[in-house]
Amino acid sequence: MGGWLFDPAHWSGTTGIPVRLLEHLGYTLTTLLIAAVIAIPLGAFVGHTGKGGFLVVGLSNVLRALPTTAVLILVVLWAGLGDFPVYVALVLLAIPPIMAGTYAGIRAVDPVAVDAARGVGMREWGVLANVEIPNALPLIYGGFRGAALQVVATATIAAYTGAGGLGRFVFDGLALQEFGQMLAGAVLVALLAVLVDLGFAGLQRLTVSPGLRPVGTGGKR
Amino acid sequence: MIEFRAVTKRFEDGTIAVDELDLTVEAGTITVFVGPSGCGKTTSLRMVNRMIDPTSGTILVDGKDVLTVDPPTLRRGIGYVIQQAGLFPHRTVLDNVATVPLLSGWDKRKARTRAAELLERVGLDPAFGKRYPAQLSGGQQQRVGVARALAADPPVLLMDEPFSAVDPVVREDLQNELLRLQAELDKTIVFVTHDIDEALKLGERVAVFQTGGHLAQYAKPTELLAAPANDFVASFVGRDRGYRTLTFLHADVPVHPVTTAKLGERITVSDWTLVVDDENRPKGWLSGVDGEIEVAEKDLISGGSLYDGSTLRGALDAALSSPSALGVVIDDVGAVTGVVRADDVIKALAKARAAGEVPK
Amino acid sequence: MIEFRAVTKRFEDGTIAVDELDLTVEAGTITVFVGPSGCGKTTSLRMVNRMIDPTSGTILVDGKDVLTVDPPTLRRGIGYVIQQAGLFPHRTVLDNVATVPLLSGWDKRKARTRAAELLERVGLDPAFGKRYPAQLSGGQQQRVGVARALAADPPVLLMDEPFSAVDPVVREDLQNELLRLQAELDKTIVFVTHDIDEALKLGERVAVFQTGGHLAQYAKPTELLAAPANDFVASFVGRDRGYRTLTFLHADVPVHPVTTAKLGERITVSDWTLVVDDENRPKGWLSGVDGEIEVAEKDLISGGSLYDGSTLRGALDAALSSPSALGVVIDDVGAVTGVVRADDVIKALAKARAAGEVPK
Amino acid sequence: GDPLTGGNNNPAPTDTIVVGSANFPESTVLAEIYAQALAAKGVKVSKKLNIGNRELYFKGVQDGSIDLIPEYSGVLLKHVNKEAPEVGSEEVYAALKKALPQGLTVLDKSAAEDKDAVVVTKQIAAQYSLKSIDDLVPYCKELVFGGPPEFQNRPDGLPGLKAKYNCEFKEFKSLDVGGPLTVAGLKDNTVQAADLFTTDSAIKANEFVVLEDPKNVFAAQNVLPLINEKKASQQVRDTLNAISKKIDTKTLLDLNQKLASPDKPEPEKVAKEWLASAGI
Amino acid sequence: MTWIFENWERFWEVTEVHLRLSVVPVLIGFALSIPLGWFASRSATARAVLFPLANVLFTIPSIALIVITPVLVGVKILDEINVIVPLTIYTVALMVRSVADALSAVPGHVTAAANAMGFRPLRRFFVVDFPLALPVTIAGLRVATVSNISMVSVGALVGLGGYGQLFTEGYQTDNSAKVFAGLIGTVVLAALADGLLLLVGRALTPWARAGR
Ligand SMILES: Nc1ncnc2c1ncn2[C@@H]1O[C@H](COP(=O)(O)OP(=O)(O)OP(=O)(O)O)[C@@H](O)[C@H]1O
Ligand SMILES: Nc1ncnc2c1ncn2[C@@H]1O[C@H](COP(=O)(O)OP(=O)(O)OP(=O)(O)O)[C@@H](O)[C@H]1O
Ligand SMILES: [Mg+2]
Ligand SMILES: [Mg+2]
Repeated sequence: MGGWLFDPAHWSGTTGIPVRLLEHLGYTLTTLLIAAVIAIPLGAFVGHTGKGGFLVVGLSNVLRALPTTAVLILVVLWAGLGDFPVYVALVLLAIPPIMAGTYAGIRAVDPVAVDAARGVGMREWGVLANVEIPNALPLIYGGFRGAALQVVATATIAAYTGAGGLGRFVFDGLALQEFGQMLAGAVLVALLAVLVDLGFAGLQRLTVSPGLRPVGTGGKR
Repeated sequence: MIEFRAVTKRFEDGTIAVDELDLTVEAGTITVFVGPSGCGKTTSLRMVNRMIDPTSGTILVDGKDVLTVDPPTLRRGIGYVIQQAGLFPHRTVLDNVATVPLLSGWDKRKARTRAAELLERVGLDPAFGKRYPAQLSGGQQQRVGVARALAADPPVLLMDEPFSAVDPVVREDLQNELLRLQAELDKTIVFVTHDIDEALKLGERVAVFQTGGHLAQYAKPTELLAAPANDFVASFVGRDRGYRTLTFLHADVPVHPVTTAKLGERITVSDWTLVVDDENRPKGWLSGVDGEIEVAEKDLISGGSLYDGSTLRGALDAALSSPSALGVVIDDVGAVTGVVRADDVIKALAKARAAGEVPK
Repeated sequence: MIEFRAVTKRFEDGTIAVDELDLTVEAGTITVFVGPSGCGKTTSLRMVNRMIDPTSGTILVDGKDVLTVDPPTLRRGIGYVIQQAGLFPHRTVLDNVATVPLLSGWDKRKARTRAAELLERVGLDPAFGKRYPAQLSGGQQQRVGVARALAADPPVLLMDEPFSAVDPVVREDLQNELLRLQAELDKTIVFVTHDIDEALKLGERVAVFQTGGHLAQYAKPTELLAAPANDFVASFVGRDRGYRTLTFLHADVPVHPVTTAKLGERITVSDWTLVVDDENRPKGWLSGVDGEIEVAEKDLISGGSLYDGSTLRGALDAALSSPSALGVVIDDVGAVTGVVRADDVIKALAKARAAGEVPK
Repeated sequence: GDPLTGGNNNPAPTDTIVVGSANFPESTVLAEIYAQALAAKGVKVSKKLNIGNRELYFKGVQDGSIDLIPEYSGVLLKHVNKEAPEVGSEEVYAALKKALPQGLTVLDKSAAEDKDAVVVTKQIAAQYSLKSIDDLVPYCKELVFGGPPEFQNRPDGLPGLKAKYNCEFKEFKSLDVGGPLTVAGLKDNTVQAADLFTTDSAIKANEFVVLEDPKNVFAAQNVLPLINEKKASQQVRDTLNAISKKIDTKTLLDLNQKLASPDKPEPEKVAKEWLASAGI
Repeated sequence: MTWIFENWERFWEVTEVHLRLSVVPVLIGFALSIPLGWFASRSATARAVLFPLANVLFTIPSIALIVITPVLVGVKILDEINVIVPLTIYTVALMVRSVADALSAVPGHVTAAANAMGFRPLRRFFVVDFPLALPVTIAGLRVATVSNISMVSVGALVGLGGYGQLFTEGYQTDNSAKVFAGLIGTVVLAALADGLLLLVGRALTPWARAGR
């Protein structure tokens, strides 16, 4: 594996490691963005109103049960090649953890704080935006980072339909029985996953209020 | 002024939390709702700022039916302090306090200045402003809660068991501060508690609720103590009613002279002698002995609370707790001015009664 | 008997929670540890059953150094009641109570029979046995906690703020039941609270802890009230010390005759007259009027607590709360036997003091 | 190194024949035909179909996971011996019999041929006037080629095209084994030339042009059964040889067309119908 | 849907394989994650090692893991172990956290009460900690089971995939009905397994619904 990975020939050109890495990162970030745009408002709405919790849990379980390969194949068969099927499959994969995290996060906000928010005269939107979401952020990030890990790992299947990304190495390695290449692909994926997670951890640190850190890191008591 | 007119709240599950409540809270006073758990205090309170809407009846705040006002607007004009403070964990203390002014469209700087001012007013160092709620003790959080409710300077303040989460010592501090604040600010305050002592201490008028959402009695503390409307109120107000009544009486008690001595002096004590220090502050009693002695620390009998001239209760307790049966009276700086006797207190009480100061 | 000998506990972070504690808890008594938050009460308690091991010093339970006993074995012989009851949420009430007997190898049926018996003993309907803890009120949970601790009939019982989570009314019930139980069972009980009233009510001896893990005073309640060892204890024991002292005095107070009348009678009242019903139970006072009147309900002045002959405190309060300044004395069935006067109580106190019943 | 050679080579002998197939429909239907014919003769059969590519299933045959699988003589020979120079049908067959590892053998070859082939669309063929791979050579550098990932390394893949025609494509796109992806790639011009099987019904359906292979990069590809010798009883041999006699290239085309027909019949059913029609 | 009825036998056959390939890893993974989770709930060091490790394991693409497994385990290329081992690894990676969180969430006053009554550690674990951790653990198990059922299909890439076989075949023959059949099979199986676990969880935790 080391041999394959550190062979300079694999580090350049349109099929080199840097290009594949960027493609993979591209799939991942785009997927997460789309999934977040769908799942956070949905989870937040259901969490805020407290209605349809059953729906969220049910929906995310069904989505979790969807085999990504099957979704991918179906969409390919239906809509043809390209990035679209990949995004459909990956977005469906990313939605459940983000939605569940958001929902759980909002539900877990101290009801007294929410009550206080209404009590000081915030409107429902204000309660959601100024109190519930900021307080739910740690759990939202939890779901989001879980989704990110899964998407990074699964974006590999883009290669199954001939698209790029690090999965290329894995699939080509598999087809060619070149285990060096395949392992290198897997390791790069895992590495990318760790980096992406670190990135989001940094973002989380920047955007989550210090008041919500586990007691002991922030202050006394 | 807040008026409840035949207000009833029945929850969806059929619980009647408040039953035909008729009650008027006078402007500029503290009114306390007290009663056992589940008697509908919180529900009554929350109907005022429409956190809950009544099933029937009308609530007027300053003559205006609350149901005609859009809830968020209504709430911005009514301070609300929740049990356990209910601070926003993700905002600094300063931002917590600045919430309502910001909501009402103040600019950020002004809101923060106001918030800092309020922190001081509730007895918190402005340095606390930068902390997050989790970094404060329970008592400090309560203070922030009060500051937040005061921020927009609302004429009406609703306080739901605001001091229940803290220990008795801190609690007493907070109560005293509330009284001090109210003396300055003159708000219309509705205060909920299940602690009758707190109710009697803070309330100009006290509404005692009975389980099932009935108002059992609405009266001044002294009236509650002297003439409970029914057995429920009597038992809720508790034992020591007579003694507690003394809290509300400031009648004069004659102050008798007392023999004092200083440490190291040689004296002949025939009766109880109060030993004082150089500033004339009490150090202990010497009981009668034979012959001349030198006043020594080791012979002192300590004990006895001191009476600072405030209420009859203090006077009686000073007398009762003193080994000499003479309650030591002190002035502002703690110097002895004389002694009071228990029977004088009892006479003062009788006089106050005769003068109608104690109801019936 | 539990002995603390120079026991110190210093936590890893350097906090000294208990500092050179020397104290002996007599067998068969209730000893209360009281003090402000963080003063080391819980730590002291938990060292007895080795939930925490001391840094230095020795703790003996019935003469045996606890450090020589394997902790689980030691603990099975010591009942422990925690704040919030600490019940197992996943087990029925009955199984909760049966836990320790089962652990000690009793067979299931016997353990359950015992558990059912204990539920009754702590005042719970055996039907509660099938419920889960979440289905009980706070007060009921506390009772289950006590039952569970008693299940293996341990000679020693440790109770850490067991009643702090319930409201004052239920709390008083639980306290009375504990006293009743103790009268039957005669355990060695260490009881932790931060409520001085609870401490004075329950403790045969009270240990007042001061922040920093110092034992400030260890004495009987009357001694604490009469002679606080230092300013800290004095302020912690609080105001009304003199009045509270009366709780512990049962000295005789002269009972004076009182003029009584019945409803509907025609009488001439010159002074305060006590109106009674057919069973001679007090209904209210009539104050002096001119000429003959018919005794009517509407003229009655109610109020005043009743004195059942128990403590001087009751006698004084009855007198103080009575509109006539005469405290009504009743017998077991509630019939009037006479009246007491406040000044008699004060004389009784002086007499008790002279007789040395009130320390110093 | 290649970790799969470390696999277990001692299959527990049982009398059941495990029939495998590669992961494309023609292989599956052929495997079904073998399996059903054997079963009809009372041989115990179990199926592990759609395993994957040769690189994968060949290991399965070696380690005894499967006993029988339809194969193609030329590619199989190249798989076991990269350097094998043989191209003619008979030579390949003879060389193959010799080159197979111990314990494995192939039975009689059929007349049916299904080769890999370089295929282009009609438009590309017209644009560059392509008839054979030779015509393609000048344009290789401008074109993108699509095929299964393993095509990059197979002797009868890109290396062969380079060695024999000196054709190196601008880019290679990993697609599938002559499946819908490759077809789609050609159609939407993602790739201009691709590796398809000559019997693929998509060629006709989409009017693709199969380029001739004068230099025989793609060796003769007679369909034949690859089998574990231990399982190759006389009865089994006879049955399979009888089948091979009946299969020709036309048969493959028919089978593929049937599989691709709009009602998507199961390979199992297609196999059954063929066996019935062939009278086996 | 009609595909399922027309090819019932085939469908049932892949269903069996799919079920076996998903249930076995869940059971083994669950059993392994209990001691690991317990360890993580007790020791910060164990947490610091196990959690990141679980994360990394989880990010290894499943096909890669499935293909590498025979090398590491040394079994036949078409052996079901090749799917079972990687899925077990994923299950453990998912469940360690759940179990650790569930155990850490047992209220401190309850465990303190148990200690005070004289429970020894092992007994306390089985009688108090683990039962109380069940609701959260089962929630985690449900996610792990559903994920597993959905992931088994990837095994089709090496010829072992239950419904995954239908995906490959359907794809090869441009037959969406077949892919759809596999999809429905997967979702139904997942829903059934999820529902079953929900019911088992309810049966095992009667107290959880006893709240007022
Ligand atoms: N949303 C609700 N739905 C149904 N019943 C409710 C609801 N809120 C409160 N109740 C019931 O209404 C009654 C009064 O409740 P409320 O909270 O006003 O009591 P409270 O006097 O404030 O008691 P506490 O001292 O315990 O706070 C109780 O019996 C309570 O259970
Ligand atoms: N495990 C620990 N590590 C470090 N410090 C501790 C620990 N447990 C308790 N302490 C500290 O020891 C001191 C005494 O604690 P302890 O719990 O005995 O107080 P307490 O008197 O029971 O207070 P409370 O009334 O609040 O229960 C406190 O300052 C507390 O913060
Ligand atoms: Mg309330
Ligand atoms: Mg404590």
